[in-house]
Amino acid sequence: MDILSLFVVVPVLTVLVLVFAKNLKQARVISLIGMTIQFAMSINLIFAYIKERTVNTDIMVFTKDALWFENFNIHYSIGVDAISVLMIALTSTVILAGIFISWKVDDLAKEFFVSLIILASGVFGFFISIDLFTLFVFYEIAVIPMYLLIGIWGSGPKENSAMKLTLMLMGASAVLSVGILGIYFNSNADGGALTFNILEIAKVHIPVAAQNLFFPFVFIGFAVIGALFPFHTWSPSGHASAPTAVSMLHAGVLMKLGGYGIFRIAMYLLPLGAINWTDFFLVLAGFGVIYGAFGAVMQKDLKYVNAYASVSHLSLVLFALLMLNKTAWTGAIIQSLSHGLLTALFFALIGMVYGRTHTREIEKLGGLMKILPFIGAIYVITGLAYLGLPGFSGFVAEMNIFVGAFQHPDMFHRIITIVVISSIVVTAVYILRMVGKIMMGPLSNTEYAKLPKATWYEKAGLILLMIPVIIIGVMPFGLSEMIKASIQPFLERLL
Amino acid sequence: MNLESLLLMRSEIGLIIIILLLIIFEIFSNKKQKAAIIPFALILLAINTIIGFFPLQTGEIFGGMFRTNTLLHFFKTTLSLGVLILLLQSADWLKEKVVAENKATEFIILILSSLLGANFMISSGDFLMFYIGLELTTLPVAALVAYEASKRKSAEGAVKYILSSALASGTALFGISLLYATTGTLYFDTMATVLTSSHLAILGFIFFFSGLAFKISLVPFHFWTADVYEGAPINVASYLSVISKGAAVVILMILLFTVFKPLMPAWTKVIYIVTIATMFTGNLFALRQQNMKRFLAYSSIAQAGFILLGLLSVDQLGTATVIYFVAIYIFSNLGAFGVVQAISSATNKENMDDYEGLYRTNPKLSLVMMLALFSLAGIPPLAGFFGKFFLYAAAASKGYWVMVFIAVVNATISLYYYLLVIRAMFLRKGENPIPYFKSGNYMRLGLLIAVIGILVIGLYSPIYEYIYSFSNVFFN
Amino acid sequence: MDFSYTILIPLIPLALFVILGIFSKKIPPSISGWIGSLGLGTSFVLSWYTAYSYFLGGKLNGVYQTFIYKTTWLNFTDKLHIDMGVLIDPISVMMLVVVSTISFMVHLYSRGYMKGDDGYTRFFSYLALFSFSMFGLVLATNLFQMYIFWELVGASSYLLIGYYYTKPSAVAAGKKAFIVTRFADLGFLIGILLISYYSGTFDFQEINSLHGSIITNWAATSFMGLSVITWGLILIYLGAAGKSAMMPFHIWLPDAMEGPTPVSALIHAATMVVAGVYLVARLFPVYYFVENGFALQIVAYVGAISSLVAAIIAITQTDIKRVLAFSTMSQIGYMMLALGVSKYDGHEGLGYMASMFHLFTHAMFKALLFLGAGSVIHIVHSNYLKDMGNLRKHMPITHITFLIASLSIAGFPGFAGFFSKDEILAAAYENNMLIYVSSVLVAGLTAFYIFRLYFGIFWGKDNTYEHTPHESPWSMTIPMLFLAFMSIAGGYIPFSDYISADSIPFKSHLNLPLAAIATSIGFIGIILAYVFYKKENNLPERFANSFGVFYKWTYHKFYFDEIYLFVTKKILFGIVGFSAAWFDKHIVDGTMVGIGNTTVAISEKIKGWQSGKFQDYAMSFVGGGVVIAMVVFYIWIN
Amino acid sequence: MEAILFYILAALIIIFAVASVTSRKILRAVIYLLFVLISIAGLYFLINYNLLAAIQLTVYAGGVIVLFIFSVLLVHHVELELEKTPLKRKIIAGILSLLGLGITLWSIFTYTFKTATTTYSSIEVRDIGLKLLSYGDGGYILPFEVISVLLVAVMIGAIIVAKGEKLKEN
Amino acid sequence: MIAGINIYEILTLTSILFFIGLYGFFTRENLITVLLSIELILNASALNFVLINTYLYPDLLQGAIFTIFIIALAAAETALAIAIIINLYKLIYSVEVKDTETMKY
Repeated sequence: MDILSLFVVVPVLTVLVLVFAKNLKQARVISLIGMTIQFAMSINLIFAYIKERTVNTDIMVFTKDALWFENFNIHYSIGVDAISVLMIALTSTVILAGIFISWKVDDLAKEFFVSLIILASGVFGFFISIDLFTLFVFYEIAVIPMYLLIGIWGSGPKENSAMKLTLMLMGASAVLSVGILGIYFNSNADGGALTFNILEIAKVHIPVAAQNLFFPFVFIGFAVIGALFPFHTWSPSGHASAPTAVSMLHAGVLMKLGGYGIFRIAMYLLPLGAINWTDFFLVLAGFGVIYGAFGAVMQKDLKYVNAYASVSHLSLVLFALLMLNKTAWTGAIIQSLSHGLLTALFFALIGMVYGRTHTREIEKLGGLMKILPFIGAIYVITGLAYLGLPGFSGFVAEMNIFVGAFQHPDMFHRIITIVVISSIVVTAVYILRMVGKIMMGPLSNTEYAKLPKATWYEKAGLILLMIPVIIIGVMPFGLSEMIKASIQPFLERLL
Repeated sequence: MNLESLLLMRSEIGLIIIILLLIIFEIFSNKKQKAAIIPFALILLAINTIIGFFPLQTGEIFGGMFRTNTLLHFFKTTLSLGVLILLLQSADWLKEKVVAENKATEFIILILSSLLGANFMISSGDFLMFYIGLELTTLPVAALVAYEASKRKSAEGAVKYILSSALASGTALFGISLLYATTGTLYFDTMATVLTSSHLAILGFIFFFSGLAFKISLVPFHFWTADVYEGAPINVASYLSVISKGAAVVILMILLFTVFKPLMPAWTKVIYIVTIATMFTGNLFALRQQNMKRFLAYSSIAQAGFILLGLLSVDQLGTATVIYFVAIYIFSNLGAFGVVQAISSATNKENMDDYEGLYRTNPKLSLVMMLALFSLAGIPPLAGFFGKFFLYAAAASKGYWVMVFIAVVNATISLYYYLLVIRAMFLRKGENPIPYFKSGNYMRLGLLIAVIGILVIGLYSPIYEYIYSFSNVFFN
Repeated sequence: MDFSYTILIPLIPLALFVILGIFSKKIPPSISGWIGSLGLGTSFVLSWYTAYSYFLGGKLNGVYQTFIYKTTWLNFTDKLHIDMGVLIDPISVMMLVVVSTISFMVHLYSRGYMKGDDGYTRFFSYLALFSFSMFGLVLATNLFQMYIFWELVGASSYLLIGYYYTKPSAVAAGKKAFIVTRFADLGFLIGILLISYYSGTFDFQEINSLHGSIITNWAATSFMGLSVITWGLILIYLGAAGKSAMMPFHIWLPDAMEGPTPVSALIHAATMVVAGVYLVARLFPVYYFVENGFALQIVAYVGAISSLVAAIIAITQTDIKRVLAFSTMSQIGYMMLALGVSKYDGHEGLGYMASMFHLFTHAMFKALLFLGAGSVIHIVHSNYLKDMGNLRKHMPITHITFLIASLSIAGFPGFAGFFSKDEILAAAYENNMLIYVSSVLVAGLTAFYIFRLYFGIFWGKDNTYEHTPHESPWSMTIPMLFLAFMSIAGGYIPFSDYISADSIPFKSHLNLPLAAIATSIGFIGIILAYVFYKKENNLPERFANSFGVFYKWTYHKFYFDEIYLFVTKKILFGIVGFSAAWFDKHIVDGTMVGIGNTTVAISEKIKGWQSGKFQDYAMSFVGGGVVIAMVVFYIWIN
Repeated sequence: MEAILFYILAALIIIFAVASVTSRKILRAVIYLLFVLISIAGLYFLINYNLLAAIQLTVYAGGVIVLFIFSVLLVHHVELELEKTPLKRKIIAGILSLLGLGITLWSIFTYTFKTATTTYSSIEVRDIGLKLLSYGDGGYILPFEVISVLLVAVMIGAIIVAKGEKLKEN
Repeated sequence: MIAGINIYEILTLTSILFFIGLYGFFTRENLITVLLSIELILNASALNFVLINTYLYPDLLQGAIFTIFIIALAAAETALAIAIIINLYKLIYSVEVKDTETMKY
């Protein structure tokens, strides 16, 4: 078994073992073991990748290829570059933290973990695929368990949220499938066979008309999950209704699929389409950044705040991707990682607060720092990291994006960049408002004085997520060089 | 023509033998022995199905009235397997309800006759055989729809079915006569060579097409579907939606690709219009349904719309994809109907509301239902996904992008109502959920085969490759 | 010479922060205070040593050399990258001394002041964080490094202001400080982007050496009548103004006094708030050479106006820390205007030198004022002047040191403030009469309000106190004594020997006529204060009434807060935010939900098609066929 | 002569057909249908296809119509008039039928038929019989066999349906 | 061949018959009368086959023989339909179309 396929196999095996779990405890332990292995593998993968990179200069390394559907030339092709490796590491981190955070799920716990891990297997598969078809398959596998996860274990208007989320995402993926077919049927433009293989298609000169036609399909297909305005509305209600671990995984990982897909497919395979369409989508993405930030300011529910914040931050990823230059793209990828970790942290924290106080309304909470010092401290740190304080991953990401975007020779791009940058102030406003209201100030409810402190598994989850945030923030050099090296071939397509 | 060449009709002859054996059994058995009819019939059919999996050469007999090839044979075997699953799923119902009324053997005979008709229909080499096959497929089912003689809905459904289908076959017949007028032949092969595009031919085609479209439940020829499904016993509805429709789709495809190839510019437009209407109407009506049978009826209408996408690409790819999708559709729909059947025969409940909280009491049934519905909705890694994606690909390969786009929009709408069922079963707890019950072994086996089909047909690519390998039969 | 060891100066506090932060619950307060002070003590010694060795041996051919030690931290593009490192030149060394001195004193002082507080260790870890960030800012080799530490000082300031986090006002103040400065930093960031876009570098040395042809090139690309680079500088100045509480970003500073008093002394008087001045000084050549120093003029005027307004407001405030806060603002305005009126070469760069000089002396006496005020507050448990009075006997050391500091800030001859202020006035006099006049006026006002404070606290009415007031412990008074010493001795340092705009030492001397004017104005202020506040009387009230509306406006700080509140709360978040939220919920989400609902509604609407009558079905059957036939024929015919 | 006969038969067919679908007396409708069927048999005679005419008369007139009459008598009182169809429905149905007829006739008349040059005088029963039992080209044994299966199946079906019990719920 | 009558007249007659059948199907309010209309439709087709065979393609008897099968099938269909209608009658004592509208929407 090769090093990459294991990332799909291990979750699947975990699920199979889970099916035979007899009780809650076994289910937890099995999931934990499975995902710990996954985590260890992903750390190993990073080092293996760095080692491999020194001898291998292909775009993708660790590639494996097996024919699947011969007539459509569909292969099970896998391979990774730095970006996928990092995304895999992010995913395994978040899912492991998610397992920790979900320790207390007791209603249909087995099913919960099964769904969660199926979702994860989809995400892992997505990141290792270099075949459009398998990639799409994994993408849908990753999306659909959300319905059950939100619908069964969620809170609030969970049924509607789950429905809205699933329909919008699956609708988008339906649009995406048109785009993928469009690419596929133009992949023989230079002669040769039709293919789904990304690397193969990248060598082909797809006609400009086809690129212009299918770029929006692919872009919108992915951008919906990346919370592009105005298709972001599934996100706030979906996140608000989802159980903690699901919000973490969804905002932390699943939404990254959008940016990743745009980068990997829309930009790479349809470069001319990308160039022709950027202005239009840039306005949407840029607007989304500001709009999401203002949306977050006005929310009363903690999860909604974070959901809108995610809209804002992920629009920033899209915005950066549309800038079509190396620095901005590096920023987009670091932002994906950073936002993944931070938003997972936030959702975990919100979940912990909610689990104790049974409310997420900002107005009803207050002064929890005194009662829950660990959670409070992490909350403040996360908040500061989220608003882009240096020393944390968010800063590195945002600065890459801003500097990169500002290097664009076109005046319009620079002006829109300036507008987008101003979102950092609004971000500060809602983050500080949230932190200030719920953690600081006097205790809002005397009953809260008896709230239990953070448990070992909660601490484990939080620390697990916090460590990479700081590592990226303090030592970004190696990371960004690694990413840049992988971006290079993608960038060359645009020149 | 020698006797050996009769072996080309292997599956049909097998069916006739089974029917005869059953009639003999029915005549010479006493009341006690009657219960043995079910395993007896199942074993016979299973043997016939298994034999069917052995390959068969291509050929024509009876002066070209009957013809067969690998593709047809494969499809007939699939239909046979479908009927086997269907009978497995019906076994409990038969034992509890029908054997008591002393109508079990007849039930099986009628189903098998209809299957025989379907086989003849798709193997037919001229319009006469086609027409007789069509009638043989239809008429026994009409009797079956009325099978629950004590239920008004059943009788009402039967009336609607027989009258509507008589109209449809009459219209088709009129269409055939017009085609006959323009070409002077009823043989497919000959007609394909002499048919030329003219208003009369096109009108004849449209009349003829509407008769087949009736069987496939294409909009606007579909209205009987929901009412009949609702009235009919569940397994009969299942039969209608799976076997009868599947056979009709395949013969339609064959005719379009061979006989009506000269009319292609016209019939692609017809298909285009009908596809759009079918997908939208099926989906829009399915949204509101509470009765599971009606629900599945509309769902199967919408599915039929997707199948038509494959017809737009008149080539090997399209053929293979349509056959593939129909096979997947058979398994998925049988899974869904099987669960409805199981619940209905255990509790007499058929409404979506009744399914609330089903997962907590009957997890396995719910899972089967979920897999079946997700397969219908086209969610990977279930077979339906592959089927649908390849259908899109087939349409896209000929540049029908608008069509593909409409199809994906509809796929999303359809996901909505499939999720409604999932919602009832999984998300809701229900005030008085259906209590746990144990289905019979036949039912379990039937569902198991369906689930295996749903899981394997998609992921295991050699199946598609296999179908593809013989899908060029119409294009040499 | 090798100054690479200076990297230790920020790293020691960083280590302290990490240790104290992570183990804040484990380390007992008695130890953590010592650890903190010891660590900062090391930095303090290192800084003074650096200053000593640099100013004695850092010259080459009479020019102070710049020493840079750096490593790449993050690559943006081929040209643009963030370096981390230290830059040793006269002003950074001077700042090192200021920061380490004040920080060390505040650490020592806090050991006494914070005794018994819950978060004692946490407090010291925050202080360490702040010191680290401030050192990093001071030593920054490039714009982006400075921006990074700029943000970090902002964050540590936020944490320290909100140190008493159960107090809503403290939380609000922290938030306000952070957001206002962040808004200003937005300008800084965009400025950096603009400048780096045109110059292709973040590096201070490169940017500053770019005068001449390249600057002219920049100047060519204009935007709204000004060259892009001027815009960049103005934007950067926005950041500086935010941190240094210049108009109109000053509103956070008074509120920041919610933090513990040592914090106010450290951050909001001596170090962080002068970062803006330091930033402008850092980029001084660019400011000066681009478009004839247009941006620099803005610096000057903003400084002058801020200085005047703050001084006026300071007169009416009753919270002693707020008075000091406005005083800080006013003094920083001084520094800014000094920079603004400065020129580049030799003696013409007097303003530059004066600004730095004043920065240095001001740090000492203002920190001392705050520590004194802290000492008083510590005893009185109130910030308000009305709760104080006649404390001189109870707290002799505090009294004396406070008096020294007051004299220094009032520009009393012989004290440190006298010398530095004189240089500023001289520089202003030479370049801009208007600014000079306002500066002189400010000098008088300064003397008045500071002595109002002094008399109000230590003389005046005899309040009854809950506890008998007593002198603060040695841990607090020793730093005060040291700073008092510096508040006098600082003035005798020959600053122009060390610091100048072009790094070439020059000789400066007291401008006696100007000094005389300023001193006499200062005397008038002191005497007025004496008359008003030495004994309790109703003069101030009558005086205030005679000013009427103007007094009210001043008392309410010219309603700046209210205007801001209106703009942000009402307009930005009320109107924009609310409508965005409404738009999102009703229009965007409404559309998406609407699509779903429409589909369901259509479904409901057309259900009648399925009428249940099979003849209707038949009609649709035949009708469908006919329609299809007609459509196909129609298409065919056309 | 033949033409006149044809016109008469055609007129009869159409008139009785219309009468059959409009008559409000159900038994009369059946009888009108019988006339239609007989007239059609007449047409078969006219082209010398006597066998078919005979089948038409025996199967239809003899079998189906009798079946109809029995069933009518079983379910209906003879004198009872049928319910009136709403006018709206009639109009819509009429328009639809006319439209369909129009388009059909239009298609027919725009098509040029190549009328056969050869002709046969009569269709022998023997020819038909041979064809029906032949399994070679142009033989009809297969449909003949299949239709027998069909008849068996339909018979079984009809019996099963007819032997159903009475409605329990009512 | 009928002397003096051309194929168009024939086809006109059968088409009219066919659509009269359809009209009847649409409008009759009684199930049995609906069934009568179906007989008209089937007969129209049967006539078509025979006459087209006679007029246009007399060398092969395809249409003529087809008609025999049509008549057989029509009889079978009618029988089954009547059985089903009678079954309905046994349940609800009505053969009116309007009584077969319980299942809808």
